[in-house]
Amino acid sequence: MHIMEGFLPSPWWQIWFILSAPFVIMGFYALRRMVHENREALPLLAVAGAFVFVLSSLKLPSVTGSCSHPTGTGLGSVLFGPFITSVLALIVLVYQALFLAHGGFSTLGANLFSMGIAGPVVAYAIFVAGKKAGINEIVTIFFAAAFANIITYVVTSLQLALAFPAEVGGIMASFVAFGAIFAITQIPLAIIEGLVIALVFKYIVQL
Amino acid sequence: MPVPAIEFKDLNFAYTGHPDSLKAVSFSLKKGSRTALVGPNGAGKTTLLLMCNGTLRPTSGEVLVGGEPIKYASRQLREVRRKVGMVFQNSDSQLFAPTLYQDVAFGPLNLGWGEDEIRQAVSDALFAVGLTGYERRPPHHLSGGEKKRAAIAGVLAMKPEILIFDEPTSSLDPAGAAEIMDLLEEINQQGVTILLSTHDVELAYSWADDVVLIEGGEILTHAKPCSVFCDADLMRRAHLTQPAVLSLHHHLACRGIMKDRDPPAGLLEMAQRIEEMAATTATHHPPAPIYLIDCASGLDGTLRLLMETVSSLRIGVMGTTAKRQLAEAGIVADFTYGVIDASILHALRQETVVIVTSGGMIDRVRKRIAEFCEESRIPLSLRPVGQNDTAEEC
Amino acid sequence: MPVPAIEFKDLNFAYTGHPDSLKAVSFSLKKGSRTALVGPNGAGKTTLLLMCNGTLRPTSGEVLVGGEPIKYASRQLREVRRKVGMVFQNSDSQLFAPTLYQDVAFGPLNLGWGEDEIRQAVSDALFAVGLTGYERRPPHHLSGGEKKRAAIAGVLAMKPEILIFDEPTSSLDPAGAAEIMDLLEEINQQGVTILLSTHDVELAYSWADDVVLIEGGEILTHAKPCSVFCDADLMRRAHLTQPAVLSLHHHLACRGIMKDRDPPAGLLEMAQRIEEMAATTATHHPPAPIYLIDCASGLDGTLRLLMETVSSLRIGVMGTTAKRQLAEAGIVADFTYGVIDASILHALRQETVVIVTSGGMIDRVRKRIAEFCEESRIPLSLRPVGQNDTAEEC
Amino acid sequence: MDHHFLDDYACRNALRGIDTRIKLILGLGGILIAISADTPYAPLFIAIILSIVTVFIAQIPARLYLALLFIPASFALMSVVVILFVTGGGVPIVTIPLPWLTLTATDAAALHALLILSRAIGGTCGLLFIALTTPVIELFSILRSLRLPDEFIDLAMLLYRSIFVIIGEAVAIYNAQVMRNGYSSFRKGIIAISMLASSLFIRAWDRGEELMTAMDLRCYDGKFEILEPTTAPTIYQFFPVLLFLSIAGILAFLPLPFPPL
Repeated sequence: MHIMEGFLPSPWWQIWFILSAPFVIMGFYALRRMVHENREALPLLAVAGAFVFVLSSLKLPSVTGSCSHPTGTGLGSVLFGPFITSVLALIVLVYQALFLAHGGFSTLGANLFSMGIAGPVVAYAIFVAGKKAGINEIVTIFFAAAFANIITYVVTSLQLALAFPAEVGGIMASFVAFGAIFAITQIPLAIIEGLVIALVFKYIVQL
Repeated sequence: MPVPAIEFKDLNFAYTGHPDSLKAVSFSLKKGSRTALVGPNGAGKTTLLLMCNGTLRPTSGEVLVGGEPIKYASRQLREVRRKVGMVFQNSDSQLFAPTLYQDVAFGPLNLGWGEDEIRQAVSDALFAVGLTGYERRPPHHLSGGEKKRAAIAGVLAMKPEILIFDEPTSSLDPAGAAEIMDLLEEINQQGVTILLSTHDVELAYSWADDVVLIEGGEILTHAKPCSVFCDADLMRRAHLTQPAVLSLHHHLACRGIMKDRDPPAGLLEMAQRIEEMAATTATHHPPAPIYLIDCASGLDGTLRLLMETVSSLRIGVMGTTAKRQLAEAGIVADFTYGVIDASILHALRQETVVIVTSGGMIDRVRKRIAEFCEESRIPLSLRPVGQNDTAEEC
Repeated sequence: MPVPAIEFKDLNFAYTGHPDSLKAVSFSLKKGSRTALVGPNGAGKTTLLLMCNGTLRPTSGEVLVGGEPIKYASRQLREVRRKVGMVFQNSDSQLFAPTLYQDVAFGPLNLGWGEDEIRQAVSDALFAVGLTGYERRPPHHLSGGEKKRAAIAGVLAMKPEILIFDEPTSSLDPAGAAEIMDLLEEINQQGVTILLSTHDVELAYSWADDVVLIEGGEILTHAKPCSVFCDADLMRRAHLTQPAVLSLHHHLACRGIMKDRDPPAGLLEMAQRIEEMAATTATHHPPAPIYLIDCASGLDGTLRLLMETVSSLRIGVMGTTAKRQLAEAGIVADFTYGVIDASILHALRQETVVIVTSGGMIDRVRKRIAEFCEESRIPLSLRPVGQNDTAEEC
Repeated sequence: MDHHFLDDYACRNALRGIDTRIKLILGLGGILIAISADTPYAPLFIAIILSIVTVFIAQIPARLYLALLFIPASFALMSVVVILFVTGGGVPIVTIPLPWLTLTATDAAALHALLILSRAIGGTCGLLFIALTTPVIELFSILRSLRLPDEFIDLAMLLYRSIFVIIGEAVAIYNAQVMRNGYSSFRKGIIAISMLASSLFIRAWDRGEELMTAMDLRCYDGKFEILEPTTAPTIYQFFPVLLFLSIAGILAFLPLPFPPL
């Protein structure tokens, strides 16, 4: 779920840029190290990023206007770690804005934080935890994908709530309101995405 | 007049924001025919093919499948897509399931068939393309030719009435291409109408009943292959080259050496014409016999026997069943495509040939050879082996 | 003996966990030669090509480039890769930069050339493939033929001495393929050794100096195209089909109609042989003249003038420079490949032809036509237009 | 599935020849002013002017442009509804009693929602202006002049090209699936899209290896060429942009009465 261009007022759009910046800067360093150690990393990263982009521009069946699949970046964080993934997500989000008019420039920081940082980190954590606990891999992946999606939606709702607190009840009430209204689309979407990614994993293992 | 399999009525099409890619296209395909859509890259071949099953919707005009105009509501499209199967140029994009079985079952499953019906359809389709036993393989581990056949199986499983092929032989080597063309011939023999696009004129010339020439989104002509390809100006307009045999005929006719009658239908006919006009007459040994083995009920040693008795026997094989049996017996055929004409050419050179085939193709062999004997007045001897050992002299 | 451009010495190779894909491969390419590596899919063509610049390392044996064995340390490999350029079958996988300029400049930049040198190399390479003015285009906005030429430019910019092409014409239509082959001829004229892989025998037959036949990882033969392709048994072993002209010649020779001497080198020679043996002699009108325009210093109206004075003039064009000039003048050529032979064929049929070309190709036209006159004893008249209007009768 | 990206239009738009920096200043400046404005006048002014420039001067098809404006519509609608009902102040104008609570929208909340909506529309027009008039290929030299790390820019460039190769394959697979009646129900759609994604993953992996070989064969040594801009901004191009931004800025920061009555 992208926050549209122009929707976040000052100072919130700047704050999310600042909060995302450390991850991206760490990502730049990680990227430089990786490329200098192994030049072949660059083409692989590029293709992984392109795959994430294409995956995220696929429309899931029966859900119109759906085009955010943070698990694509979740996959990235399993493969390359969360910092480099934030760099990939940054590029992907800019291309989504320029190619598809999804998201925007002023909301880039906020969208990056929810989709390129929070989502992947949660997916990664669940994946690692599931593996340690010895839970069935397909089940783990279902939860990793579904929760990455849910956390993205929760963070987005929070971002909106912080920017637009309620008259009565403040940020908390506003958060509940945003959360409730986006739940209509985002909860089914999270379940579908969990199913799809789990199936994808099952098929890839078969190949 | 019988209802055509597909009919295009004054079709126009443009991709959004681009100039027209199809302009006033009108033609129709007879049921059971095999037609080649020939034109250079960018002529609109693929666009036109994508109209046949409603993947693209014309800007104006209509497409009729079996006499019914395509309706672009999803329920009706589903039926059209079952009737009209399409095989892409790049088989990779058509094979997306983790195993061959799942891939071929994809269509029938989406049509909501029963489990047994699906299993039967998949096994029939894999048998038809000669991939029985490959069910559990992941498609991306197949060779180029096998991938193409797997893609065809995926479409065949839906029991289509019309099959559309986009450049079926591109990126296949001659042997692989010949196998695919032979397979298409077999499918066509079973009553399926076939439309294929190609820029390979030699292929279209030797395979098609009819040729539709397209260039710049317009249909230039719809006629018999030899009349299309011998028109040098038309070919130039379509940025294509003439088949070598026709080019040679054209030159000799212009030079006044060869009588300028109908262009030859193939290499065999060209060779006969050159013989006719040659100063030195051919050595008049009688042609060697052509043996014919019907392998419907297995090979049961007849072929081995023949191979032992006849020295330097040439083996031609037609059809998937025959090919599989030969492969199982560990026998390598000499020709697998254009078998009948090749056999006649060999017989004329006193090289004994055996054709192994089955079913309806037996009759085709008989007919074609009788036809040649009549036209050329050269007596060929066709000898069925096995059941009844009476030779047919013509 | 001069040092060969590339030499393979008892090369063996196996992908890990697979059976050998190359077995005891030994052959060498002369400097400046053009060789076709012909074989079916899966014969090991691509594997062998990937040995030429050290992408794959042989399990045993060695590869010598310009007499030096390839060393597989990264510094030496860079030098080998500059010398030996490789163009893939799929151009999409070779174009990776966002724009054509960046893509072509990639090689020179990584070789550490100076800025001006890079700019010059890019503009020369784009000029050579006829893509000047396309610098700022993204590759996905190019057509199939343009992508192929862009991929070639990317390699040409590194000024290679040897060029390796994997299936250069696959998935191109006849006109696009002809343009690429013409381009390869031009590059070869400039002294670059060319090795290409193909399963298109017609192409190899008409283009190559030498043919290397490969099947099952083994080299079956390395000889002149016509001797390779007229060996029907060899062709069968390699799962390939004979070119139509050779097939016809083979048949007629077996029938005793055509004397069984060397197989014809092409359609023109075949036509001449048929004339020789024909009962009806050709109509003895003298052949039409062949005009020759050197367009090195521009077309300056000579062609227009000729087109106005000679009715139904056929135009043949050779080389990128000539093609570009014709395109700029809005003139459509009748033939763009196999131009000299096609021109002679037309002249023999009393159709006047003009060949537009420049540079070293002028001489090739002269030589080939003189050769034909001598062999056939038919006097052709080659008339250079423009600078000096003296006809050369032979 | 449509894979005609806005970048394709950007490569052919009538403002292609104008210096990229000028277009970025215009688009990004518009966005910044729109989101900083305290009244809807400046955002709406920006939306109108940039729409006119995009459709009439850059000659982007009007139907496409309108369709693009509606892409974020569902997001805008839902969020604005929330803002309408949670922020308050002033006189209640709409009251919707629900079983468990009563939703109230006040006039001040309505004005606030209107302001947010207008900012988003203004911002979106700025985004669309950049997306439709500035080809991505022209942006890389700007990234370099901003001193972003080389590896990052190289990655962005390789990623750009790879997207088109991979999306081409995705579209082909999708078409093949539709032709065999994939996506004909929800359940079948889930299976079909999973098959698409998994085989695309394998394809992407192969593509990565091809890419590695292709770069190696051209002696890759960690360097990537940047396409230098051909044009330089001229005063004649700069002046109208400055004028536009000034007017928008004045509209944004002048204490104009809102609502106007």
